[in-house]
Amino acid sequence: MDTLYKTDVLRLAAQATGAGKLADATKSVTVDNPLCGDRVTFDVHMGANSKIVAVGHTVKGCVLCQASASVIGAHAAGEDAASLEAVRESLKAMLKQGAPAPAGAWATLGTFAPVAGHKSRHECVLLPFEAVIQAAGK
Amino acid sequence: MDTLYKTDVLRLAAQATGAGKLADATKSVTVDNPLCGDRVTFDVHMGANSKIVAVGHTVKGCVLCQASASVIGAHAAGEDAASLEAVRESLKAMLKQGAPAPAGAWATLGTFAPVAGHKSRHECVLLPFEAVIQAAGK
Amino acid sequence: MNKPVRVVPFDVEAVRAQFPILRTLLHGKVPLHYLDNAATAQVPEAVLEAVRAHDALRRANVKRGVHALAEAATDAYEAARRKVAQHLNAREEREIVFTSGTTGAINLVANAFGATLKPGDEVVLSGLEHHSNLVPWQLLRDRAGIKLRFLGVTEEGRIDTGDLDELVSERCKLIAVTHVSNVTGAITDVAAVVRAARTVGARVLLDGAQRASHGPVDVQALGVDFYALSSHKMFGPTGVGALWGRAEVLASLPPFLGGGEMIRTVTLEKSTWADIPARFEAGTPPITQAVGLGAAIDWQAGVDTAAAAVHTAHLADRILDGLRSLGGANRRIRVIGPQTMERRFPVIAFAVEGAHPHDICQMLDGHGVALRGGHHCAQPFHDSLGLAGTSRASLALYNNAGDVDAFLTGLDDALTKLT
Amino acid sequence: MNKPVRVVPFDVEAVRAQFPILRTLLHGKVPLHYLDNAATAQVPEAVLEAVRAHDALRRANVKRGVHALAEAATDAYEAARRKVAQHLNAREEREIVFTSGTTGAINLVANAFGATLKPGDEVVLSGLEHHSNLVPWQLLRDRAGIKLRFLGVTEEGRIDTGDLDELVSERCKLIAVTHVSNVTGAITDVAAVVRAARTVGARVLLDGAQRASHGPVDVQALGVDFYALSSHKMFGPTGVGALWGRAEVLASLPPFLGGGEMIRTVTLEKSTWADIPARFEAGTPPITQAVGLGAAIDWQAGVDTAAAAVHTAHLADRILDGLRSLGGANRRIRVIGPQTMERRFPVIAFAVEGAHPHDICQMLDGHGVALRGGHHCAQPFHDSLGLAGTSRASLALYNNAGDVDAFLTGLDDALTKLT
Ligand SMILES: Cc1ncc(COP(=O)(O)O)c(C=O)c1O
Ligand SMILES: Cc1ncc(COP(=O)(O)O)c(C=O)c1O
Repeated sequence: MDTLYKTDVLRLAAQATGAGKLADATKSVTVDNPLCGDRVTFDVHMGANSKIVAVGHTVKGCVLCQASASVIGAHAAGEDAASLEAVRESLKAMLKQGAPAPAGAWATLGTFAPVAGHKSRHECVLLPFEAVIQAAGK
Repeated sequence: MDTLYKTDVLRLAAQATGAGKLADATKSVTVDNPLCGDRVTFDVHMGANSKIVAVGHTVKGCVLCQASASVIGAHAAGEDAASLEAVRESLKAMLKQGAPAPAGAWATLGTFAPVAGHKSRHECVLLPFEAVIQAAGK
Repeated sequence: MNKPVRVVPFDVEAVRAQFPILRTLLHGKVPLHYLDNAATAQVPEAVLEAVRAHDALRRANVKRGVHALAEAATDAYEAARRKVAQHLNAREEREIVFTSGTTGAINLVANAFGATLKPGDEVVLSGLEHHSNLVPWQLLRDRAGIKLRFLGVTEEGRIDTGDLDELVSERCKLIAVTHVSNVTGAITDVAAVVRAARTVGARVLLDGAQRASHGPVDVQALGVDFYALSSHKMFGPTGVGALWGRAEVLASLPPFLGGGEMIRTVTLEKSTWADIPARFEAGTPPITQAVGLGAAIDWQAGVDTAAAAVHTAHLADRILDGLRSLGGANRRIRVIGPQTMERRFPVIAFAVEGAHPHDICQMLDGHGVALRGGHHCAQPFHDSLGLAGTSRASLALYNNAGDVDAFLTGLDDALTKLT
Repeated sequence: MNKPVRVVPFDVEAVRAQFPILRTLLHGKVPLHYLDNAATAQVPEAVLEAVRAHDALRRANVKRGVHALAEAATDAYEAARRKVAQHLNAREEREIVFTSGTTGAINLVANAFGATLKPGDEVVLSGLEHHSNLVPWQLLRDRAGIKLRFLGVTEEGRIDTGDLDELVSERCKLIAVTHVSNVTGAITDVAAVVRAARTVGARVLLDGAQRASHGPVDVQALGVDFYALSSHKMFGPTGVGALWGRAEVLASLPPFLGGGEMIRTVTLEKSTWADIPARFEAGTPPITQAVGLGAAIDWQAGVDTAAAAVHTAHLADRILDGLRSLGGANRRIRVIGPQTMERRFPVIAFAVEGAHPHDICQMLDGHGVALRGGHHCAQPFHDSLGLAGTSRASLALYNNAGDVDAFLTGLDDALTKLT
């Protein structure tokens, strides 16, 4: 439905914050969605205390996947694997149980609220988180 | 339906003409109906010109099968494999295409006309013919 | 099943009213008395309507589509999986694989689990099995060089669990037996089977075809590894059934059928497999039928199955009594299996000396009574009884006293003519 | 399919009126434009009613019962077999085996015919196959040590029969290819395939999933040995399909699945097999669904399928034209497969540079248009095109100009937003 593609989502995807390879990546992880063949790569540069300094992503995927990666590109710096996992869980809760959008820095994820009604697309939003969390992990 | 079991059929089965083993059999053939486990054995004593002199039958089967064997017991003498095959074909035509019952000596087979409406039972009537034809053949 | 103690009035007429076919007049005049429920059960209006509504309103292929109908169809299909999981008390939904029926489910295990067996490994069955839980294992034996061993059957028509100690060796990898016999109605002592299997690390498969129409099953409490059922025997559509498998066991097996939707990636050279349950659901599944099965489970959940069990056990008692009184000095009637309703379901097979099962069934059909005659796909068991076939009356919760009366009256009439 | 020359007015609105789902309002407001027919077709009232009536009036298990319902159900089931035989112009009814669908049918051949192959034997497929006609052969290869060889795909998206001479050797025992591609709609040059197979004595299997909804098929004229189809793609129920096999070939094969009704005799030690088709129909078959498939064939026989083909070809032409005009300088649209409606069916897959198929499909869903996006279970073919997926519009005879307009308008809107 068109409500999935509100201007916000399209803009996030178009902005593509953090898109591109990271020259000084400490780790890079590629994740596939077997259902649609989408593929997301996250390069991360990890700093002290296992916190992210910078990310770069390459997305072969749909607008939802691109927009999700773009949100991560904008807000990942300063997070670690555990805090990103917490963000992903609240995003999941929003999609699967209709929980409110995450608060604070990650409030932009509320843009994806209409995806809740489309189970077949949940994975599109979650895939980039999978990639960045794996990249930020040990 | 009860019409299958008109008194005639029950009487034919009870008469069991030709039932029993034939002491001087020239050939004996046993045929199974895999669908219901029924089994018919025909012993035949063949005479000159490959004509039947006498038959004996052992039937482990339903009333229809017994009655059919009984009819054969009463009329097989003097027939050969080919003439019995012709009788079987006209019996089949009666059952499957609603053709009239065989004429002449075999007219008793008309008793089975109501079986036509019950495909699952056609084989019960035909099985004894299968056995006697095989026994009368080379 | 033990007769529950509580006495709830079971409104059988209210149940009957929900089954359009029970209003049929056979041969244009005789009311239908359907006592062939072990072969297939009838379908209530709620299921007929769910099937129609799905195809008329939500029809689409499932799993990959993003359009509204595809999402609705996928939701309905997965909701049906949830209902089967609940009916069986499965731990997880992904433990439910939709199949074409019990036969499809057992063949799946015989092939996927079978592929993990080595020559000389043993599978233990029983002499009471339906061909569907025998022939797939014979085919596996011939393919893979495994050995089959058979538990005996007691005088009472139960699987003889006394044979377990002797037959279940370290080579045994699986015990596959029926939960409830389709000939004797006897309930297998599953606890004994599971105990024996656990001592040697073998898996247990239960053929639940005859059990799943009699209320919920608890696969976790049973402690087994696989459970197979057919929708058409539990008031649902034909064309669908289910295999329940313990998640870790299912997940360890290779696929059986190949096709769409069971893959992760495909190249011309090599494919990799989807997670369970998709790995075992190649191709377009029986979508509408699964939805219908879900509706049948919902329908069954709305019935007091404990009260229904009391009701059908009473009817079955009357049948057993009636057979005893019809079987007099010159009419020898032999009831196969347990002679009372203790630990059994209302499936009653009997043999009458001198009367062929097909004649009995055909004559009863004239009275509107639908019975089944033959070996009921349990030829080895019938052979062991020295019988080619039996006549079988099997009850469902919509049967009533009128059905039993028609059966007994009809049988009396038939035997008068036949013996 | 070549466009037939005669110009018959095809009353599409009269056809549409028979499909309740086409009156659906999606999201409570948008009319449905169903262009996902290659995934599954919709069901006319006549089929919905046949399915309901069977379960409400004639429901029983088939084959062995002698009571009136069992006879009626068996008659209905066998009548359905006759209808499938007629639809395919099979020589004999016993050449039709009911299966769970195309996937079930191909797996049957891969196992039963597969069991007759020896290590080193070859099966020739193509790079255009649906996973259902690829993965079963990969599984057979891994099991039996046979070799798979692949016909290429032409620029136009057709199976390259020019490869036949090189690929079909004396070791080839079977060529298994699609009759009509579910991605490009292209019709395979079956005559060339059969010719090549005959020179080496190989069998030919056609995957007819996409063909059987477009009017009768003549397997005798095609000269093949096996033909597989799915009911749900030809306006019938899910959960059933059919395998046609030349009688002498089918009769020479061992069984695949084991269970009830496929046997002649069973002992604990050994079983013997029933004649065809029963040998391949283990367990309770999809009875009601087969009856529904029969009703769908009857329904299709009542439609002027030649006129329908002209009608859908015109609509498809408009789609092809529309895609060409929507694809301008900065919107690169690539139609996969033949660029005209010559020798193809109305299945049109396309890729838009910079727009993901799922976004396109989802946006079109907002316009009520049901498309499908992804690799359509033909991942190797998509890989060969360098695409992860395409969007696919596929037509059935009930589609009309309004559907095409909604599709083109919606696509224009989607591409404006997405590219
Ligand atoms: C060409 C082709 N082959 C095989 C199949 C598999 O059919 P089913 O999923 O009905 O078994 C399909 C449909 O998905 C198809 O389009
Ligand atoms: C005990 C038992 N097992 C297996 C089956 C096979 O079930 P289906 O024919 O539905 O596959 C049946 C029913 O016929 C049965 O009664």
